[in-house]
Amino acid sequence: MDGRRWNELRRFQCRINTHPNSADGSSFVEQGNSKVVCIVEGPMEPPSRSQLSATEATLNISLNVTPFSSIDRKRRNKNERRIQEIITSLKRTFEQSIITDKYPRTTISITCHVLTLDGGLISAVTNSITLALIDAGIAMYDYISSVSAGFYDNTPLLDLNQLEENDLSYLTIGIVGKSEKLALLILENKIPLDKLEGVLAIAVAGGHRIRDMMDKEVRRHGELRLSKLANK
Amino acid sequence: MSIIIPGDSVQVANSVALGPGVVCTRNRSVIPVTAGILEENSKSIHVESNGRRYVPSTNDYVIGTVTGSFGDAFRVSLSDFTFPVSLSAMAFPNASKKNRPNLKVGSLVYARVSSAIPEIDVEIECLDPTTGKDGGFGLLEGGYVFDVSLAYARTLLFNPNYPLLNQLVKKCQFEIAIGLNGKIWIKTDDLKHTLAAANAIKQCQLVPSSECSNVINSAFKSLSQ
Amino acid sequence: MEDSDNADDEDGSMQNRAIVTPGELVTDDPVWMKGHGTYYLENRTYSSVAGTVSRVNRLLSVIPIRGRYQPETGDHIVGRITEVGQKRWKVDIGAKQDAVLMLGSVNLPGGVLRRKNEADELQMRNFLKEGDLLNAEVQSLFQDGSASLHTRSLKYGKLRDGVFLKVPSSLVVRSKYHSHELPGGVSVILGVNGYVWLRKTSDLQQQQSASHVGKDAAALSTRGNYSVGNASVTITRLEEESSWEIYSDVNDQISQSIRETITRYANCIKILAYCEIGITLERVTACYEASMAYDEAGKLIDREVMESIGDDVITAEKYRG
Amino acid sequence: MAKVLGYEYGKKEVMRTKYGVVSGLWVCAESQYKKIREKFPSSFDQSGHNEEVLKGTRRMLLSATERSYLYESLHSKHIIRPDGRNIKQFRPIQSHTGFLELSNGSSKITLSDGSECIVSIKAKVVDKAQEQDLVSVDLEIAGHREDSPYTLSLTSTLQSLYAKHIPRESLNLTSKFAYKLYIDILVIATYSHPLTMMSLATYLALQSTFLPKLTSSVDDKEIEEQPTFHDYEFVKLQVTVPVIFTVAVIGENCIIDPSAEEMEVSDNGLIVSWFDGKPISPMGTVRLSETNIKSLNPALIVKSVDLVSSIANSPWNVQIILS
Amino acid sequence: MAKGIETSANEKAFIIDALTQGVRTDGRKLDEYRDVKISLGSQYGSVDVTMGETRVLCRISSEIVAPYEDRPFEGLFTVSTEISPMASPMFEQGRQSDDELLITRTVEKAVRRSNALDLESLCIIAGAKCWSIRADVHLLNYDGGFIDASCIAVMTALQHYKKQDITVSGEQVLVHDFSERSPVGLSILHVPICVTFAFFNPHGVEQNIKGDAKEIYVVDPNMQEELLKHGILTVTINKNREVCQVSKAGGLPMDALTLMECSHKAFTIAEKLTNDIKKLIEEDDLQRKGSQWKMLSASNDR
Repeated sequence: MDGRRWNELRRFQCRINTHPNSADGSSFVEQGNSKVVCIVEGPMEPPSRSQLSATEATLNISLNVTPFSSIDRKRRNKNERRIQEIITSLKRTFEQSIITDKYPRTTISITCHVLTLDGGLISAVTNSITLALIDAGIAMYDYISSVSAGFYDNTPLLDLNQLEENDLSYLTIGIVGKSEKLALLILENKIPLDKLEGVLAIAVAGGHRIRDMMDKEVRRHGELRLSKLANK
Repeated sequence: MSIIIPGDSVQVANSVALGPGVVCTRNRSVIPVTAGILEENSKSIHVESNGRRYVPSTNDYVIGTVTGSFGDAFRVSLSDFTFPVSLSAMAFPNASKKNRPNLKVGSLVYARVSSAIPEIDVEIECLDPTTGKDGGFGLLEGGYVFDVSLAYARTLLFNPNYPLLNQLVKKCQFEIAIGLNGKIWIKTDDLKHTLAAANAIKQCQLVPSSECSNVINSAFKSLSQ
Repeated sequence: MEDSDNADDEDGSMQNRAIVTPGELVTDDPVWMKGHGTYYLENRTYSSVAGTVSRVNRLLSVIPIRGRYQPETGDHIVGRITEVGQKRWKVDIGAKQDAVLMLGSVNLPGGVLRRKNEADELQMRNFLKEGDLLNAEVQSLFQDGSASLHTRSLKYGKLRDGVFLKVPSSLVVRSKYHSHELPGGVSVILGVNGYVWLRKTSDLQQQQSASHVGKDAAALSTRGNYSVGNASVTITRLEEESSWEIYSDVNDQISQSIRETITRYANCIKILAYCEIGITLERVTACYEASMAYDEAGKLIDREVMESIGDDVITAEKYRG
Repeated sequence: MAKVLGYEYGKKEVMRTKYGVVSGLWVCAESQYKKIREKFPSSFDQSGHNEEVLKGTRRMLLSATERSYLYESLHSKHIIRPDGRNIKQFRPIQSHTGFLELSNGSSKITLSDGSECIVSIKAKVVDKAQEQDLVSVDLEIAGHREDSPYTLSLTSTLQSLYAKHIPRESLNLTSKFAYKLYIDILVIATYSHPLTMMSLATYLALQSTFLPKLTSSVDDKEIEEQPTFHDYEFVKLQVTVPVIFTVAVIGENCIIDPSAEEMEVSDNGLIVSWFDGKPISPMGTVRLSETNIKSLNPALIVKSVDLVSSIANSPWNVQIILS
Repeated sequence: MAKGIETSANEKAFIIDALTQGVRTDGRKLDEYRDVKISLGSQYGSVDVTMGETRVLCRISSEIVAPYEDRPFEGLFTVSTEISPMASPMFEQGRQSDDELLITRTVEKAVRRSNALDLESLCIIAGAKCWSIRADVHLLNYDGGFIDASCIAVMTALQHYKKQDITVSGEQVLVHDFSERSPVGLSILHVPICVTFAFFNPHGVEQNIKGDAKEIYVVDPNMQEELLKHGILTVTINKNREVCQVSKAGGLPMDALTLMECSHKAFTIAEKLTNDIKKLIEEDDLQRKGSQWKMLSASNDR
C-alpha cells in the first residue's frame, strides 16, 4: 500500500550500544516509521529477595508506549490488558531464548520505550530486545527476529504499517535464528486456514532477513569495538 | 459401627485411646468432632471419615516432594497448598555431618512423621527410630506418583482384607509405597504396566471391593492386545 | 589508529579475530572443550554471545564484546559494601552478583591471627558498613559464578584519602600489579573489575620515617614503637595495620595541590575510558602529561579535548614503538 | 541482624532544623527577604515544593571517607569539583532535534553520565474559551510510576513554569482558536537532578517546533467553522522559553549543574527558573541528598541567583550549553 | 510454576517418558480431545460445560444502552471471565497472574475480536439505543483447558440465548415480554472454537534449537500436563476453515510445519464440536417449542 511489493520489508534500521553509559545493553530499532529504544540492565543482584530464583535468572520486562507515539496523542494506561499480554508473551519468549540457568540468583531488567508507532509494535519491540540482550553480553541460544505478515485479496503481505494493520488480518511471529522454529506467534483476526501457510512462509522469510540485518549491525559494532581494543 | 456426626454423644469405656475425630472435653466426656463412621473396639475409638486435606499426625507414613534445602534440613511438601514440613539431613540411616543424603529439589521421599505439634513445624524422618535402619523409608526412585483420597490410602495400608493389591500382583510385579497423605507411588518394570496399575488403583477407590478384579482386568486389557 | 603489527604480535596468532554472534556454529570438531559463551549439541559448538573466539589449549570459549565483569580467582578488585549480613558482607564489584566477604576473610584489629569471636560478629558495622570501599582479592568462586573475597594482606582493606571512579572492566588488563604510585604524590588502584581508586600516596607507602599518619586516637597506641629502623618496619606495620586504624573513617590531611592532581588524574582515566584505550600505568602517566596542555582540569571533559588527548597518547606510544 | 544491630539504624535519621528548610522556600529573616525582593521582584509569586524530588533519583552510596574528601574539596574557598569543572561549567551535553516525524517538535539530550531525556511537542487546535492552559506537560520517568510523588511533583513544577511563562499570544491562531501544546517528557535514565535536563530538552524541542500554516482568515468571530491549514507548509513556532537551573550549595560555594556525587554531599539545593533575563517562579530549595540537609543562609540564595544570572544572561553561554 | 503445587521429578520424568511412547496418563491418545459435556440451563443463555474435571459456567444477559459515540451503528458485547480460587487454590483472589491474564485475553480475542456476534444487528436506533450483550464466564473447577471450555461455553450460550423482541416507533422502543411475543435469537456470524495444544520437549533446549528432534504435542492438556508443559499454543478456528486467532505466547519454540499440522487438527475438532453444539441447540429448541405449543394451545382453548 505504500508502494512496496508484497514480500518487501519496510526500511529496517537498527543500532546497538546506543546508551553505553547508562545500561548494560541498549538498542534502537526503526521498522518503517516505528521507533523503539530498548535498555537492558543486568544480570544483576535482584532489587528484592523475593524475586530470586536459585536456579535461573528472573526476567522483568516493562513496555512503555509513549503518549506521543501515535498520530493522535493519547495517554495509555500501563495496566492495559493488551500491553500486559504483550509483556507476558515477550517474557515467556525470552525466558526460553536466554540461557537463564547461566545466571542464577540474578535479575535481568528490560525496558522498552516506543517513541513512534506505525504498526508492528510486537515485532519492533521483540527485535529491539534481542539486540539489547546481545549488546549486554547475555548468553542466548539464538537471535529472535520478529515481523508481521498480513493477508489481502488472496495475496500475503509482509511487514504491515499501521494503516494496513487497521484494515487487514495479520499475524506476528518471532522466529529463532535461521531455523523455522517459531518462538512467538500471535494472530488476532481471521485468516483462511488454507492461506495460513503462505502468510507464515513469507513471515518466516522476512524474519530471516531481519535476523541478517540485525546480525550485520552486531558484527559492525563488534568490529568497531575490536578496532578500538586493538589499542589495549 | 455406626454413622456419627458432631453433636451426637459417645459412650466410652474408662480407658480407651482416643483416635482422630473424637476429643475429650474439660468435663471428661468424649464428643465427636467430625462426621463419619465410628469405629470402636476395647482399646481405642476413632471416627473414620474421608477428609480432603491431610493433617499430619505422629507415626503417619507419608510421601513427600523435596522443595528445597535449608541449612541441615530439607523442606518437603506433603500435599499441594499446605505448609511444608521439614526433614532433617540427620534423620537418615547412617547419616552424619559428613555423610549427607543427596536429595535434589523434586525428589520423592517415603518417610514417617516424627513430630506433629500444631504450633511448630512438622518434622518427618526417613528411618525406623527403634532400629535406626531404613525400615523401607527413604528416596523413591523412578516410578509414578498420584493422589487418592485419604480414606482410600488408609484402607490400602491398614486393611489386610482389601483385595486390590493381592489381585494386582497377579498381573504384574510392582513396588508400591502408600502415603497416608493420599499419595501413592508405584513402580513396575514397564511404563505401560505402571500406568495401568496406577489407573486400576485410582479407579478402585470408586467401586466396591468386590468389583476390584473387574477394574484391574479392564485396566490391563489394553496392554495384552 | 590501527596498530595492526602490535595486535598481531600480541595475540593475533592464537586468537581468531573474527566475530561470532549468538546461534552461530563455531566448530564441529569434537576435540574442543566447551567454555564460557558457548553451548553445544553433540559435537557441534555454538556461540551464545556476540564476541571473539578464544582457543586456549583445548578450551574453546567466546569472549563477549561487552558484558559485566566476570570475576576470576586472584583478581585484584575494588568493591563497595552493599549489605552487612550474618558473618559476611555483600560487596558490589560490578559483576552479575554481589561478591561475598566473609568475616573470617578479613584482618581484624588486635593481631592478624586472632580468632574471630561473637563480639566481632556484633560489631561488623564498625569495621565495614554499607557504602564503604575496599580493595580485595578474589579468593575463590562459587558454583554459580559469584566471588568470595579476602583482604588478608597488607595491600588490601578499606580505602581512604581519595576518590572513586568506574571504567568498563574490559579496559583494565589483568596484570601482576594493579596498585601503582603515580608522579605527583598520588596512587591509583586499577581494580580488574573496572572500579578505580585514586588516592593521596600514603606516608606509609613512601616508607618515610614516622610522621603524622592519622590523628585518631586508635592509632596512638602503636605510635610509640613506630619509628624504628627499616628492618622492623614490616612487623610494626603489621601491628599498625591490624589496629583499629585500618578501619578508620577519617582521611589524612590532603593538600589543595594533591586534590587538584587527583582530579586531573581522574579526568585522564575518564579520557582513556572514553577513547576505549586500555588503561595501564604508562598510559595514565602519558595522558596526564598530555593533559598539561590544558591549564584547567575542567577543560578535560569536553569531547573534542578528550579525543585529541586520546589520539596524542596513542600516537606517542606508536612513536616510541 | 536487625535485632542485634538495630541501634545502628538510628544514626541514619535526617537532621532537620526548626524551620524545616526542606519544604518550600524562604526561611529567612525579614530584612534579607526584602533585599531579595528588591533585587528580583518577579520571583515571589509562588514557592517551590520539591520535597519529594530527590527521593526518586537513584541513591548514591558513598563511603564516609569519600564523602568527607568530596565535601572538603567542594567546601574549600578554592573549590575543586570532582571532575575539575568551575562553578559555572555544565557537563557536556549532546542533543538532537526533530527526529520524531509524528510530533511537531522533538528533542533528545544526553549528558555525559548517561542521563537521557526525550521531549515531544504536539499541537492541537483548541477553542481558546474552553482551555485554561494552552500548555500541558506530561512526564514519564523510567523506573517510576506515573503517579509517584516524585513524578507528580516534577510535573507540577514544569507545568506551572511553562503554563505561566509561555505567552498565550504566541500560540494564537484566530480570534477563537489557538494551538494547545502537549509537552511529553520521557526520561530514559537519570543520575543527577533531572529538572535542568528536562527543561533544556523542552527548550530545544520548542525551539525546533513547526506548526501547520494557517490558511483561513485570522478573524473568525462570525464564522462557525474550524480554521483550515496549509497541506504541507509549516511555520516555526516563535516562543521564548524559560529554563530551570539547578544549583547546589556547599558551605559558601554555589555550583551549577551538580553531578550525582556533588549532590550527595551538598548542604542544600536550589532551583532557579530563568526567563527573559530575570529569575522567575518556580524557584526554591530542593533536596539534593537524603542525608545531608542543612539550613540555608539567605545570602547564598542571592549568590546562587547571581551565579545563574551570570550564566543565563550571557547569550554566548546559553549557546554553549545547548550546542 | 503454579504456586503451591509441587510436582516431583519422578512424575515429570514419568509423564514425559510416557508421552515419548505415545501414552498419556489419563489414557487418551496424544491428539484426542476430551469428551465435552454441554448442558443447557432452563433459561436462555445459561450453559454448563464439563471437560474431564474442568467445569465452566456461562450466562448471557442483555440490556438496552446507548452505543459508543464513535460506533453509533453497533451494539455492545462484553465477555468477562471470572477466575477465582473456587476453580483451584492456585488462582489467588484479587491478583491476576500472567496465566489468568492470558486465559482472559485469549477468550476475549477468540470470541469478541473475531466478530462471532454480529454487533450491527444489535443496533436499535443509530447513535441512541442498542443492545448490550454480556457474557459472564465462571470457572468452577480447573483441570486444564480453561480457554477451550470457556470458548465453547460462550459460543453455545450465545447461540442458545434469546432476547426480548422489540418494536421501534420513532424514538420509542417497546420491549415485549416473553409471553407477549416469542423471543428472538442473536445473530451469530460464525462459531469460533479454541483448541489448545501443549508442547513438550523431551530433549535439551540445544536439541530443540539446533538439532532435528521434534517437539511432542498433545491436544487439550489436562492440569497435570499444563503444569509440566514447555510451551502452549491455542488455535481458534471455525468450521468455515477460518483461523480466527492463534496465540503462542513464548515458551518452547516450535516448528512452522507443526503449527500447520496443529491448525488442521484443530479444524477437525472444531468442525465436530460446532456440529455437536448445533444439534444440541436444535434439540433444545424443539423441546421448548413443544412445550410452548402446549401453552399456546392451552390459552387458545380458554
